[in-house]
Amino acid sequence: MMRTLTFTEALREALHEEMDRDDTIFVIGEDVITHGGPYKVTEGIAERFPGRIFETPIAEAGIMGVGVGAAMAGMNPVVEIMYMDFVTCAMDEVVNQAAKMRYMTGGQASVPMVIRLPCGVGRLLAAQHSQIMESWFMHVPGLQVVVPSTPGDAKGLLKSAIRSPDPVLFFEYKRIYTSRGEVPDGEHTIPLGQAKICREGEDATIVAIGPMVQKSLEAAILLEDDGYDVEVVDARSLSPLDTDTICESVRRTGHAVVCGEDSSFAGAVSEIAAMIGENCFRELNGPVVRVGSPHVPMPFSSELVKHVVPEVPNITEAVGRVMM
Amino acid sequence: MMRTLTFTEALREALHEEMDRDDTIFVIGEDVITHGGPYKVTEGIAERFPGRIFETPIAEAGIMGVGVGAAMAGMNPVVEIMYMDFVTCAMDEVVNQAAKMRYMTGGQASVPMVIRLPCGVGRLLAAQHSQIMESWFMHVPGLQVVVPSTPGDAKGLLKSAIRSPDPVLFFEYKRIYTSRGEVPDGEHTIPLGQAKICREGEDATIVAIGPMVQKSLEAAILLEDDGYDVEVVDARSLSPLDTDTICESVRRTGHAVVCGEDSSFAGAVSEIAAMIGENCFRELNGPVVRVGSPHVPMPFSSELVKHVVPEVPNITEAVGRVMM
Amino acid sequence: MDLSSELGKEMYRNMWRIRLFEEEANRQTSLGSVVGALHMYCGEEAVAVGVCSNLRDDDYVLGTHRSHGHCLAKGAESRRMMAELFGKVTGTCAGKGGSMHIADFSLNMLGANGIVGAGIAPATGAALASKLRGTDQVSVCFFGDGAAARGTFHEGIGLGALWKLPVIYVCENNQYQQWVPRMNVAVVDSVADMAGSYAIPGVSVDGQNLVEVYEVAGEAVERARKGGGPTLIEARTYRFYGHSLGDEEQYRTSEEVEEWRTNQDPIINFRSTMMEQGWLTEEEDAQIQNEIQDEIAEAVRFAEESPYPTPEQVTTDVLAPAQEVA
Amino acid sequence: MDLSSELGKEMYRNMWRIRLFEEEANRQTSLGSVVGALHMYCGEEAVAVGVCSNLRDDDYVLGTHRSHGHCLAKGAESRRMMAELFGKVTGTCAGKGGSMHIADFSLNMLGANGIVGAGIAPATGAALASKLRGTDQVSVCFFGDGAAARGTFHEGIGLGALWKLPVIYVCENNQYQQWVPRMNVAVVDSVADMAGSYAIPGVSVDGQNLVEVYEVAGEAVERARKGGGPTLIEARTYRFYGHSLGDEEQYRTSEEVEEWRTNQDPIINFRSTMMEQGWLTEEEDAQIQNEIQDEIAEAVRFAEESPYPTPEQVTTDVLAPAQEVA
Ligand SMILES: Cc1ncc(C[n+]2csc(CCOP(=O)(O)OP(=O)(O)O)c2C)c(N)n1
Ligand SMILES: Cc1ncc(C[n+]2csc(CCOP(=O)(O)OP(=O)(O)O)c2C)c(N)n1
Ligand SMILES: [Mg+2]
Ligand SMILES: [Mg+2]
Repeated sequence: MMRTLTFTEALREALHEEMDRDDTIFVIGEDVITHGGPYKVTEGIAERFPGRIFETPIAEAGIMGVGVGAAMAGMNPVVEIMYMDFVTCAMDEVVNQAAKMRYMTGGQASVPMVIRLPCGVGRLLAAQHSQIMESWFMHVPGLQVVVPSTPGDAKGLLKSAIRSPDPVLFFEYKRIYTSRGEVPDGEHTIPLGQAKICREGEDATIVAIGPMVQKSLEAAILLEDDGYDVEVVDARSLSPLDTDTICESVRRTGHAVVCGEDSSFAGAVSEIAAMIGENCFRELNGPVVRVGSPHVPMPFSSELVKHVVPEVPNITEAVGRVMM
Repeated sequence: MMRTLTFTEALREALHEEMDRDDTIFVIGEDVITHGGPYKVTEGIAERFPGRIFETPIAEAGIMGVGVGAAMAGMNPVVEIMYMDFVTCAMDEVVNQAAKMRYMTGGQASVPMVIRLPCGVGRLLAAQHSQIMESWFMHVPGLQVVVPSTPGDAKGLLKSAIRSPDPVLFFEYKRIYTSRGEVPDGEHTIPLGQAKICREGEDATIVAIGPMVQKSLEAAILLEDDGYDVEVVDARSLSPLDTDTICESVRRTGHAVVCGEDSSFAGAVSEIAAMIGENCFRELNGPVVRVGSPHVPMPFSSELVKHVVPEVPNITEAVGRVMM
Repeated sequence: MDLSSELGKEMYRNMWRIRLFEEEANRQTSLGSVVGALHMYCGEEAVAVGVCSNLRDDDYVLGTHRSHGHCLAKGAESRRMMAELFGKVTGTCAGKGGSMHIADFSLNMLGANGIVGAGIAPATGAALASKLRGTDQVSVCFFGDGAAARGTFHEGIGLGALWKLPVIYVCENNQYQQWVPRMNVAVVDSVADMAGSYAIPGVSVDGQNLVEVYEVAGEAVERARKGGGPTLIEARTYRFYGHSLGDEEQYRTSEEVEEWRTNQDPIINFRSTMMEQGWLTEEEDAQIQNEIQDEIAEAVRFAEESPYPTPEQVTTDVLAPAQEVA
Repeated sequence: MDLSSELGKEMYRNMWRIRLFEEEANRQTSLGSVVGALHMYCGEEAVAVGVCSNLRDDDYVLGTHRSHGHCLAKGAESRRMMAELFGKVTGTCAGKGGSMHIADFSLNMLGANGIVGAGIAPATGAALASKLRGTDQVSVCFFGDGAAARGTFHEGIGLGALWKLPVIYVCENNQYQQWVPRMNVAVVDSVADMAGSYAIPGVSVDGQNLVEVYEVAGEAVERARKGGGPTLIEARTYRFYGHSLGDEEQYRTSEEVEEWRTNQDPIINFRSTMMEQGWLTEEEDAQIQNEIQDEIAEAVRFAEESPYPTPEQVTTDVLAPAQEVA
């Protein structure tokens, strides 16, 4: 059997291997040296790659702008935003600069930058420390959006993201940093833009994002009891979106549920659902149903949070609904 | 016949009438005094309401933050962001502060702020001066998103937006500032959250946003020749979205096309299309098709721009497709 | 010193309230009753109390992620704050905010804030509101030394200075920014020195000395109230605990912490002053501490006995109830 | 003056190139060949030329919305720039960028920018790149006085100062921010005075005096190249035209403009200096102006005769072609 690592360890390994391979790669962010960042992903880099990791003051716009400039000047920055919520302090840099430089310069500029975004609920930190917002960046041409759901994918996708000549928003769900899974040793890359069929099935397709993949797999097992053989597709790459794999699956099963942890309204699941509806209408035998959070900020109280974050029963219920 | 005004004049009238009515309202933004803003919407306010209009240095985050604080302290700021693209410099203030304050404080805070956002293509100003991004703000709980398409709606919606106790992102498509239309004199408000059926029809529903409403009406006339009787719904308010009016129409016609000027991928049209697909599946006789820009930054050259912004033929083509 | 015995006792009591509230909250965290992050203010009490003791009820205060002290010093009830930390519906924010978002709008405490530097421009906006209404309310914004690097510091203070607004920018320079020593990531030692860029007064004070903070803040508040515009105050201080709970504090020595705790405790410092002035007896001191202890014990009881919010409350307070909308 | 006749002529020629390029672009706008915004640099030529004449080909430059001068001074071809303004495929950015986004990466001119203040942190990043690679390239960022109010000024310069990077921040203080006089919205007159907040040298120079700009920038570039860290240079200057075309300029008097045009024209100023030094004869002067005139006429011809981009090009350059992706 393959060795297992935590999600965090897998990311760390990817960073180390890539920094070893290519000395244009450097890391920049808050507390990335002293503490390895809040989730310790960058731990050990200062020792192994001295001078290639920059711990900054609290200045997200500055950090991101430095990343853009260094990237345009030939380097490969990996920017850590401590919590994705703080990327709101650097949106011009991401959206008007990083994303548009190649286009505005007629192809001259390349901005090979990875922006790591710890996201979603973790400890109870309420509305300003729990956001996800994948759909914001999907909506921006020139950005790539990647969401690994397993340690193996975390490693393979981060390596590909680092090698990409264009900016990548790399979403790391805080809740799964400590999850374990198989991770290949050494060179292991997963092309951006490819979804993965995690479980084959004939009756319905669940397209899932991030931690909802694992929950969908759990739901699929429960649904067996109801006699439903469900296919689970990990979207993995939200932009570019692998419409081929998703549509091929839905055409086969005739039913689709799209699950994400973020709020559904104008969320990533809406794009996927709209796309399926547009492309697979003739083959669909039921509506495309979305599963996600309600349209509310993340509350603090644990008693409220548990009614916000979607769980397995929300998925089984949705599948039941589309099969009716 | 009712008098006509331009879109700009209608906005200006709404501002004057509201400032007259309620002295907690003030205006803040760049060049709003010296020039009345780039589109002269705030022209005349400095003379008529001295001391209630603030011309600022170039500091969008500061301006927006000042708006949030003044609103929490009981005032009603109308913030002008010169081009919507620059709201990227103030996203924390909009998303983490204005939007979430009521919720985070358990209902204590009220942030009655209007954020005016001139958007879309106007003169050829390329990628950093032509964005729309309605879907970003739709996706944020606690924000309201309003998009008038006529001078009459511009007046009525701006007045309601100013009276709303919660933040409103008010999108003004630059291309239609000079368009003319009927505008009621004096008190005229349009509730937020209500779509409008602009043309009744039986064969298909076009749900349109902003300038696409007018184009949809033009398309509807052309489609008559093909024997299609098309209903046109102006979404007007994107959040809260009037799902009732939209679904009622689609259930009646059995076909839907959703049109926006922004790029479709993860755009406002995706939410509307996904929502229709989820709620009206049994009544739909064809796929819900989206019309919007391709997933590219806005280019500069007029020869490129004309292939980006969706026009009437894109709509007629889409309606043809859903009717097949 | 233009302090009275009465005011001194009040301030002394307030510092103890902050200290004991937090130590109890800390204990409740280890018991699992309080969850989420808890950024301890202990060690910095003289700043919040020294500044807020100059304020009227209708003056505005905006805080940070480390704001228990600011809220209590502005007059918030310890039991409702404790209930908030417990995630209970009786909390200041009905359990929806938690430690980083405690607010009490009835006291014009416009909220702690989870985003570093995010209160500076809003405090400027609250000051603009008073100016527009023609009241003489002032606004105070607390923020850390880390926040001074953020663009919002520059933009927010810039606007306050431009319009000569009644706002006091109080930087609590505790020499650390999360896990990083300030001077690892800053080029100027004193945040007060940055006031020059905004042509406003910048003053650095010993944040462990309540009297000094009280007096410097008093001048600033008076100037602001009289239309003299903003002041940037830097209070040099120290946090006795880690950045938040669970911090291993490998970035500083335990000797350093001990030194501050032993010789620079603002409460102990001020107790000596009070005693020297003859404003506090040993008995009074014991009584004050006992009263606060009881208050905090009662706060915990209140929090424990309070109900959680109901599932329906997940979707309220996103927007105002429909009837309020025009 | 450590200038030579040769370098003097080169700089003189470059200023004329900017002046005549823009006046022609302006004319083409009124003819309808050039569309979109055109932010005229005329009047400020000595800043771009004085600074860039100190740079090597491999040094980095980042600009603003008003960057024709910065691009030309760094060596960009006038004909490709003109083609860009015409929206033609032969333009520096294949017609995709236009006036506000002209860039020439072959010259390390990393782009004009439509967002005020957006180049400051990226210039810092380019400087970090040279430091990481161990080259001695320097970066220069131009920006207006308006940009000094933005948070990116504070954050971007703060990081450059912290890491002592080889970057020169050049503020072109032309005393207006779009349609607003600077002192209506600013509290400190001299942007150079803000350097104190970052513990770096801040120098104010007469931006209409090419020699002064050249020398002050020369010192800053040398310091940066030798590892001495950043400098903030404020060049006091003036734009002879409105903010962009169509500006009615009601915010300033025509006398003020006339005064600057007559007595503070950087090209005329420098021509006198050159003549005084005996470095330029009337004949040489006429020849230079003629050559540039021909160059610009040729640029227009090139732009006119060039094709537009094809519809297929709408969707290219969003991401790198697939084969380049790992
Ligand atoms: C914009 C932003 N960036 C980063 C953080 C994460 N963070 C929370 S507190 C903190 C350190 C703040 O330091 P300082 O301002 O000195 O306040 P202190 O904690 O020392 O009181 C950081 C980096 C944040 N909350 N907001
Ligand atoms: C972030 C941002 N806010 C506003 C604008 C609109 N705008 C374009 S140029 C300009 C004035 C810039 O003034 P300054 O920095 O002094 O440069 P100048 O035009 O005088 O050269 C403004 C407000 C913008 N492009 N970007
Ligand atoms: Mg600190
Ligand atoms: Mg200027």
